[in-house]
Amino acid sequence: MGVKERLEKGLIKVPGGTILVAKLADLMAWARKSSMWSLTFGLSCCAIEMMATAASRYDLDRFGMFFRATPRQADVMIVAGWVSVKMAPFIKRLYEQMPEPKYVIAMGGCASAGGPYRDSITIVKGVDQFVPVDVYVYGCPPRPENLILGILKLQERIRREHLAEKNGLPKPVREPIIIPDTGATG
Amino acid sequence: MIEAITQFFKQYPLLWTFVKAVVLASFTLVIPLAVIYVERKIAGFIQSRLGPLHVGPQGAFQTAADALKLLLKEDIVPEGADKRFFYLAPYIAFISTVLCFMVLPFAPGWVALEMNVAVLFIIGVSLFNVVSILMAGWSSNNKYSLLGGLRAVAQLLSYEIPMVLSVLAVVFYTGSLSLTGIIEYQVKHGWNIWHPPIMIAALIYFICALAEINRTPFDLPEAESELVSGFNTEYSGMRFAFFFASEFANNFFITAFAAALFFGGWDGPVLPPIVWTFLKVFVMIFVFMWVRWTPPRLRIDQILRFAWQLLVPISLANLLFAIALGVR
Amino acid sequence: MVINVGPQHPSTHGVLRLILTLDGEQIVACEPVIGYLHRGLEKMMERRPYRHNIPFTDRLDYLAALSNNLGICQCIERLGGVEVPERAQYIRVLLMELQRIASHLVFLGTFGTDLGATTMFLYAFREREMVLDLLEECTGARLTYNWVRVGGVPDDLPEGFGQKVLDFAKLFRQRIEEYDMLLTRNRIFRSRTQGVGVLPKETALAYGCSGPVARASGIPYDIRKVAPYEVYDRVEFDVPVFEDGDVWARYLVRMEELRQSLRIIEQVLRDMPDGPVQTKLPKIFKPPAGIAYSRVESPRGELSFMMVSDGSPNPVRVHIRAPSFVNLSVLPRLLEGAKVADLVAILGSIDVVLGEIDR
Amino acid sequence: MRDTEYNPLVYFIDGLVTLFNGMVVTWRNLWRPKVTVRYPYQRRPVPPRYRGLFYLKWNEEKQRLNCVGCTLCAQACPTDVISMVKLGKGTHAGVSEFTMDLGRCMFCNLCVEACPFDAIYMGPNYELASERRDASLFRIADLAQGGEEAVRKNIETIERLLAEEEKAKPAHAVHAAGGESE
Repeated sequence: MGVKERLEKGLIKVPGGTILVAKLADLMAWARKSSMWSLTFGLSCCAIEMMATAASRYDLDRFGMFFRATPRQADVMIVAGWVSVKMAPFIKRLYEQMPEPKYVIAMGGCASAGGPYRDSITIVKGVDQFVPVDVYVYGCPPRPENLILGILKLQERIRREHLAEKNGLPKPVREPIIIPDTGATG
Repeated sequence: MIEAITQFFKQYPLLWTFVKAVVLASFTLVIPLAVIYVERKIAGFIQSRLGPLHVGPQGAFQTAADALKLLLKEDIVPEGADKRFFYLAPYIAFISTVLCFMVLPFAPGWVALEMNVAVLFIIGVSLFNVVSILMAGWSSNNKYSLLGGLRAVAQLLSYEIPMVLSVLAVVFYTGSLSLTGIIEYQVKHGWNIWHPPIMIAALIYFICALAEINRTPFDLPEAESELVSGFNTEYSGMRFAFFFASEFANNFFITAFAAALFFGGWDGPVLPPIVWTFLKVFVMIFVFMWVRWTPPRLRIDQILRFAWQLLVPISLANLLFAIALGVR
Repeated sequence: MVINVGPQHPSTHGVLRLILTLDGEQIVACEPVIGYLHRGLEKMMERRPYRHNIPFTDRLDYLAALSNNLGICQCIERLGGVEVPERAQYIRVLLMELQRIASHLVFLGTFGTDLGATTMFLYAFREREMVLDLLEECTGARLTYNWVRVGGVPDDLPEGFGQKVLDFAKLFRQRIEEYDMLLTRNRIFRSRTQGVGVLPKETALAYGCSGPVARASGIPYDIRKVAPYEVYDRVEFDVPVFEDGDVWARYLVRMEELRQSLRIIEQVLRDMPDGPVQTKLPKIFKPPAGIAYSRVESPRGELSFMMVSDGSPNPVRVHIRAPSFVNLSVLPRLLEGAKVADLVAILGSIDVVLGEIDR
Repeated sequence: MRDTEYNPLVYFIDGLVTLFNGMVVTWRNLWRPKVTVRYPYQRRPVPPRYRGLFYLKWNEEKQRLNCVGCTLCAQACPTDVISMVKLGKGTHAGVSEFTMDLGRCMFCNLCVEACPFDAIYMGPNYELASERRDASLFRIADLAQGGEEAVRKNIETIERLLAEEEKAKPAHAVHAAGGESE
């Protein structure tokens, strides 16, 4: 939905002109989703792609996302890379240091599900074993576009969460599995 | 119509003061939104990217969204923090900025409080900023915050001295401590910047201003790569927003102050005075940002050495020069 | 005062933890703690056939994945006595040097950010994207290429690749000038780096440093010259050596290597012969029993692989000599007496990659 | 360019000059065309060799997937990403189920190189983000070129061919089984 249509929905005709109304809750959800500051938290290879996403070519700042060094001022934690058993407590602590509402993106196969190191004893098989993950970005490492897609999915999720809250629904229903375009051109 | 409203309020002095205070405080809250947006856009363009783009037209509502989100965030007070100071610090920073704006003339008659020692008042009040940073750094119970706070205090105090000396050069030259007086002098005699001693004073002022608002190459107090986030490491949500807002409002103020001291304030042809003020301020803010995104940062000892070994002697000599030339 | 830098800290380049003892802003002692990325890679490699291990090396030093690929492939080739066609060797050298440029650009960018020049980071990454585009066109991946195989490279260069590389080289020469103007000549940058973190020649030798760290300390040691592999003995290039051993020298070595890499690329593209790019090998590759050792000059230094074979499809033992690990071990020596602000400059100038250190 | 000894004034002037030089560079870049790709609205084409999510090739001529279920790719995979269920046997073998786990995949291309039947390829699809953890699992219908329809046709074709073969020479069918899968 474009900005214009959204605006038209909120416009109310009154004698002598039109006024724009918007619900405070909508505004809150909008603010949350359009200003997601993320924690500079690179672990391994995916961190380089995360940096590339923030760099000129892909420019995360377009979405109002920039990196804060301290968890206190971050909204999103992008766990980029494999997580060892030694590292896991620190991630947990950083997650706890972030103020609510907070979100986690697991970037790369390793953070999502253990990745190629699934049979290594020192690697945690996915960060969702100790922090709740909102979006999984698969790939090894995912392309920057893929990460941006994950961020857009997270924005969508924030919006849906808010809608569910507003209508008194339980947690949002998860979307069905995406059937990918398997590349007829390749 | 504005005349009528002001006439109405002026019948009730207390109410008039209140209105002015509210307007100033909201101005101080709103101006950072504009400054931050401009900053991010310019930073983007300098760095071959586009900056905020998708939130509102050309990302114009980006900073509004940021501010709103920060207000909605959880407010964390770390365990072991000195609660009174921790709570108070952001507000002190903010209030010191509001107080500075109080005596700043935007156009003839557009000043909240006409004060004949405005320059002195500004110098005094802006030091509160240092206090708030020290409070924030000390009370956070975090070593990075403490280091950031200590660095900030050392740096800000060192640069306060040459800055005050260069401002004093203007004061002696124009023979007025009132900002309105200084601007009116310039309207009559041409901008101060064209006079040699003031030129040097302006250069020193700009260097010190960079240090005062923590910009590269002097952005040590919040040097991200060293001290995580400096004195505001432990601040989240609204309190951080106040620090952020006061920093950028300070940025606006320091350029507005420079405009009044060196560039004739509202003085300019054709356009109305208020437009000239804002034009000058935004051009200067652009230069500040341009400088900010160019060099690396200095080390703390280099910064202090630079201030004490070079800026202080030069500004002292320059002050004498200005006094000699300015005596009438 | 004891402060903990890391594992999450913006300037640790990964998950390195440094326990610093401070006296004011002065560092008294430093204790690096590693192992946050440990995944038992050497053991994992022993459980897999030789060819399967190549993609894992991508994730060792993820900034220079191709150098790692080359390292392990050379080791396996030596183990099995496999000949590499000439054209494949040229392609390898070409890709290695592109990779070196990409890796040094990451160094340049992160080093700039560490010192506060954020714009440098974005410029460096902008140019790195160009290199990545080239590498992606050739190999099909952006970061973890896996484009060296035992006995050659999997495929020839794509159509028109050479011209694109030459265009890039031309543009990149101008961009290096720009970096010099923006950062190298900057007075602040010079004051931040000169005379900081001096690594004496003897210490560098004693610790076994290699790569730019060693060359900045006056040790003219470059595997490409000392023990030339592939076709490095047929191309002309200089090895930059500086005597001072400080952060500034390490930075200059890398800047000079960018130029030398461009030189190598141009020569390689000029001399590249036609021919096959891969030697045919049996499906299940079983090298004879023995030990092989290979050395490669990765952007970080001397990268070596050692493999022991007993004639079975899997190696019996794999060891990786990671240059970052050796270079990192001098860090406590460099940091003694330095300032906290110098920590990031020194750590950044060593240019460690934690994936390689922890293995 | 190494410096001489410290002289505050020289340093100061040098600092101003070099800062100005740097500002010239940033000023030039301010006016250069921006390199940003506005991703969701604007995409860069990936090069033909790009290794994204892989897919099973559909053979229009034979009306079946090229895959014969020989498990060579699964053996070539360093991380055991691929698993499959073989359908049929002999010359008309195929797959009825082919699963890949993206969570482990390194996109290393070794499976493609191992395949002698030109059946498996890595395509240009890189958009793999999802809110579901199990989105990493791709069944045959997600992987096959042509989707569900292709899988159905594939099974139909192979079963038909097998039945024909069965009819034609029932005596030799036993010997032909399992020839290629080793």
